[in-house]
Amino acid sequence: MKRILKKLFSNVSSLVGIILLLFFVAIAIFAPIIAPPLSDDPYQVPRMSWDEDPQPPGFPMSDNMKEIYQYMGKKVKWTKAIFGTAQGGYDIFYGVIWGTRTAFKVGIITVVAAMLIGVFIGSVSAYFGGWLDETLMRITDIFLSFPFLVAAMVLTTILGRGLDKVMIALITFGWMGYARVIRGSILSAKEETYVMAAKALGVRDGRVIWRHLLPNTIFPVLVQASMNIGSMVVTAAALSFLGVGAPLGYADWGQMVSFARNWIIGKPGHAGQYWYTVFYPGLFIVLFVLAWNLIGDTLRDILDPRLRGEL
Amino acid sequence: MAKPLLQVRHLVKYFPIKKGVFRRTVGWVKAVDDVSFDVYEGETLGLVGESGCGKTTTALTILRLEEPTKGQVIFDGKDITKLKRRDMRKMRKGMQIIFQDPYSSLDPRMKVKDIIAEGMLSHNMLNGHERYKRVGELLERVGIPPKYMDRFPHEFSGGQRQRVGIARALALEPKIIMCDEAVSALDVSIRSQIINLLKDLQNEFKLTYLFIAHDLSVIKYISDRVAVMYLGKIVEIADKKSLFDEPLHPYTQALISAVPVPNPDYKKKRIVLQGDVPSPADPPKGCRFHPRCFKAMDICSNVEPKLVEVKPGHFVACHLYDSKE
Amino acid sequence: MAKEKLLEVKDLKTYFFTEDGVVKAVDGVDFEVYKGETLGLVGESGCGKSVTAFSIMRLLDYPGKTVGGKVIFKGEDLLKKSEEEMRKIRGKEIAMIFQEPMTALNPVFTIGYQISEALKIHLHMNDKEAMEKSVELLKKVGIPIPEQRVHEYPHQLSGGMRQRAMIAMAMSCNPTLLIADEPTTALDVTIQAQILELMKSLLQEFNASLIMITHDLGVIAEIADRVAVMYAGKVVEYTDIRTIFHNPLHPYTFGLLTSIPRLDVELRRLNAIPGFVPDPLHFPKGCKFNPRCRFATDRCREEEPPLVKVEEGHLVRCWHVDRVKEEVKKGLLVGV
Amino acid sequence: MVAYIIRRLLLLPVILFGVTFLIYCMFSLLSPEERLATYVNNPNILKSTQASQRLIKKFHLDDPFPLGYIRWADKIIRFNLGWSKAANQPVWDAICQRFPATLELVMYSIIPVILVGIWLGVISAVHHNDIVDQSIRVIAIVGWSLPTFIFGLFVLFVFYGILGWLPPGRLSTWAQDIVYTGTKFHNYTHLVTIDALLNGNIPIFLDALRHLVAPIITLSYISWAFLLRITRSSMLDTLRKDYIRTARSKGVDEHTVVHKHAEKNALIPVVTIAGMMIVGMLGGVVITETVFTYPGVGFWAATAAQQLDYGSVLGFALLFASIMVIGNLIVDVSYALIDPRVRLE
Repeated sequence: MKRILKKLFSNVSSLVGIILLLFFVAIAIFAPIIAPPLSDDPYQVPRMSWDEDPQPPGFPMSDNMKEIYQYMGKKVKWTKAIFGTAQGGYDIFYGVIWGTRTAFKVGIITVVAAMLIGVFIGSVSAYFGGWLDETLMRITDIFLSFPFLVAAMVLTTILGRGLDKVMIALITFGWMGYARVIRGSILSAKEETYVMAAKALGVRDGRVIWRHLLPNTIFPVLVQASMNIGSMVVTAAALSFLGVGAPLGYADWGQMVSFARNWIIGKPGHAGQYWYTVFYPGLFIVLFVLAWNLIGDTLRDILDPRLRGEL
Repeated sequence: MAKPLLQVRHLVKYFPIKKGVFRRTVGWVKAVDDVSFDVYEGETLGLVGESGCGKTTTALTILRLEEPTKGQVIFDGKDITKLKRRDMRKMRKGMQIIFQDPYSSLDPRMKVKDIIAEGMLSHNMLNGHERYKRVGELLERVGIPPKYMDRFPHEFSGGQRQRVGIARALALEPKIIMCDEAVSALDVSIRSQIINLLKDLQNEFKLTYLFIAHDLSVIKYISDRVAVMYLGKIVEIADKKSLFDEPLHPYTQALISAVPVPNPDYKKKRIVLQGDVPSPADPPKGCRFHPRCFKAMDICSNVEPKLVEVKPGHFVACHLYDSKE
Repeated sequence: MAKEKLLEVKDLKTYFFTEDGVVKAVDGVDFEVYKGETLGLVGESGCGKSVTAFSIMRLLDYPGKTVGGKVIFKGEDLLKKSEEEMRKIRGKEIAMIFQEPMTALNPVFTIGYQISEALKIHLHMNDKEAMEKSVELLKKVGIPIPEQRVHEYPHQLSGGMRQRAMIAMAMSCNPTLLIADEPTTALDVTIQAQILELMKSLLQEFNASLIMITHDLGVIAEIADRVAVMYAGKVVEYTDIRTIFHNPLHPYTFGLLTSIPRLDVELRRLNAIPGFVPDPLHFPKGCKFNPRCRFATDRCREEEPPLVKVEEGHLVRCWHVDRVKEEVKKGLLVGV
Repeated sequence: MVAYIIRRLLLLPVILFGVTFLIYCMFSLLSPEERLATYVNNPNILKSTQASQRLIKKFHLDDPFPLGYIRWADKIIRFNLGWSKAANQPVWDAICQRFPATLELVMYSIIPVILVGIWLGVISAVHHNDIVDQSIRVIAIVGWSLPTFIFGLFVLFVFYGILGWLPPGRLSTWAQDIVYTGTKFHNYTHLVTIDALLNGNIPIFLDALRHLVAPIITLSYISWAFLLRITRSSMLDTLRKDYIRTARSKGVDEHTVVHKHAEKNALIPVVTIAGMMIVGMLGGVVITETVFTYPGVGFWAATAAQQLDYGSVLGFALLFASIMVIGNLIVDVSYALIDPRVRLE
């Protein structure tokens, strides 16, 4: 364990990943201070004006918007769109800050749930073997027959918009990788002599699983999970981008990007005038995913028994 | 002679070969095919043979780490092949095993003290504190400073790991220990340390060993009696002196003559066998050794020889000795 | 016997530059190989015997590097040759046989292809000639139905057959020097006997020299003319085969010989060498064997002994040769 | 090995049954009214409760689950996938019309995936740990962290917005006139680039190509970045094998060692992954086509999803799942064919 941490901190790329991740954690924690909410639901991105066109960074809140907030009894604590506004006057800065919380929520909940389901199915499959294994693995194959994004898109379309629906869809089609990994490693760990040695000592089956098999097989799963957080967040964002994810106006990076879709090319003669609409939310997504991938990639290098032989 | 502690009777272990569209069983790997022998209390029975002859499977089947296909294993007067799983678990206290590979046989994520204490824990021997005290004693006895008990296996050398494996087996105070190639993976200079240790422990704790190895020199050094296996069968079994001085089975003769002796002036006639060991999935008819045998007769390819006592205590399965019966 | 020196290794040093530090796998190795003779290189795992072989062939993997010494083959230093010149020597002048015939053969090429490869490179044969020659070689190493076997893949052959194919491959261009790295360790004893007999007869036929690397003193006794015993990256004793077995003068050789169980003599108790094989990252100071040596004195713990000539053709790296001689005379070494 | 292939073929119907079953499970999450919408081409009918109840009875949409599945599956087998609101035509017709465009996109995207992914992977492994390897690795991991929709928008922004080189869509207007309405152009395969060549119409070929480049870059880069990583580690693994040393000990030159002895072994597992990658690119099709308004099935499905056009979305899911199942089968079988250890079993 110590060795792993030491290596994580001594490797440049994973160090970059860790720093980035800490940066995002800080943003998520201090979101209410960095960007104080203007309405009761903090995840509702405030609008700076009723303009359909995006407005450049530094755009001030329009007067009638201020009046509306004041009328609603809210204190308007800030009046400038630091990163500009997206289509429909939504404040990009607020969206990306609170979107960080959404990203952590989506990433962690979906990965943990998918991992639990996958580990359960995979380990049951590997322990008991026989027809149960065969059945569970065929079911896994069936779920794997859908491209992940397509399956998630179909299920969210049917369940309806909303972040919870998105997460359900991601979990439903996101557990198979874990099941396969844990099944594979348990099957090979079962053949290790130390497992036979434990049986020869008369150790009970439950203890063999708990003390010998799981501690020796869980690491690849954890590595996979760390890399998976990024891709879950990307897929959730992609769903929002396609217009079937988070509800309109919800603080979500994917949605902020989707607002940019129609504006990215700019007006004739002013190519790239709306660059900020995609740049800021895009940057947040990329850095967030990169952070997890850098950490996961290094972890895999450290834990991969084939590469460990390099010492 | 002492009474038999372990009696193996017509032990058979076949592994199915599954093939084809529906993974039907199309044949059997006859890993152990009708093996019988006794191990007497306090002795070391050496079981020798080349890779794939079924010697390891024999040990695993005796311990029921592999379920026997047929046959009986009578340990301490009880037929353990008939025991339920739970009773078998208790029975394991009396019979332990030391494995070949000192690396894969210790759980890399457990401390050495927990590895050794695990068996005691499973059989409710001693309470927590005393258990670790006993671990310390055991480590001391096998030659590892007890202060190392909080270390993980990877912090030890191969020889030390094998000592840990021995301590783990000893912790249960077993009557018999199967040593499955227990010294084969070790360096030459370490091997003798472990062999000496095993001998000392045997004297001290009145242990019985079933010592499995492919190295005849080691077998000769450590065993009281020796059984030679070939393709799932015992072809010869005798006391050590008789077996090495007057081997009867042609296979035993060839095997002994093939061992390189560390003495450039030691001249002997070498019998070089032709061909390879056939697959246990498709053993030759008749005597399983006949395609490679330099004394093969017509009868050998048809009739399987029985293991018969040619001299007192010297059993051999070969048609050459049929008449002497 | 007028002996012609074929290979001379002088003060060879090969280090591995790892994250954890410099591993001095081979740290000053000297020996010679004469034409037509077999030199045994004996030692335990990690003593540097395989690395020595790879250094001679210049086949070291990253992060290994030969940092010093000379490898003089037929009067020329191999370490000074260009990679291109070296390639022309590998397989043609010096060939190698490896321990694991399963992993040493490429699983996706046929046996015939792998044998004919060297023939095509060094003897410039075309495909057909090379294939015919491969069949002939397989026949020579005792593989039945070679015409069929050339078209098979390594996994279709048994362990013994694979090692025979490996030998055929090594002998294909009539090399003058053969290096065999534990060629029989992975094999069963009856198959080992077959392979040893085969190697002996082939060496005679081709009049090739052999460096036999092994940890098995029995194999050495059987095949070698002279022996270099290695311990912790150095040669500790170097002499002819009879002297090493009957009159060893290094405590390690002596200890090793008395610690192995053997078929020819009845031993009451093995004379085990205490301690463990040292980790190449943390070699002890002074004589590398001192922590395990019962002759060790303060001098051994401080100062490393040189490899010195004790008698004609007998080199030993020890401060206490005289004391060891006494012990050997006392007849502790039985069965001679 | 024949047994293995037969076994895989026998499993095919089982998997396909599972796939349809799963889709029907999702379908049955909808209320009977919503399900009805997938069969009706006149939205006004749905406004009348009476009429819709009658139609629900008529179409047996309130059947219990197993019976409902059988009826639904029966329709599916006859290619009756319902009505696509988004395309205003039957789902099957909509698929048939749009699929060639998608096929064309995916087909061309395979080229960079295989070439760049494997080529860079091998280079990276040969230069293990030096600057070349490190930079390739960084490119791969950054590339791989870049979501398709962001990368796609970036490509669009640069190559169309700023440079004006690579326009979105499938063809320019003038080309569309010739291809879809003209009489001088024969649609043999419905793959525009190939048809253009068959017609000998180079301007249209170039126009189609110009529209394809940006989507191809977008669709393929994640796959090659990933494949590069797999190839690299497989190559590294292989280069450490004993038989590589054997080859060198025979005097084989370094080029042959790397590109023959090592590559042939290292690429066996890579082929499987590459196959799965290509099949897996189907997922990226939806995003890519949406970004570039490229008129394939993915763009249609995304539009349908926004309009809650369940029939189209489910039909699309069924199509992609079937392609994936068959694609995976081909990949597995070809793996068995290239590895002599498996082939000669």
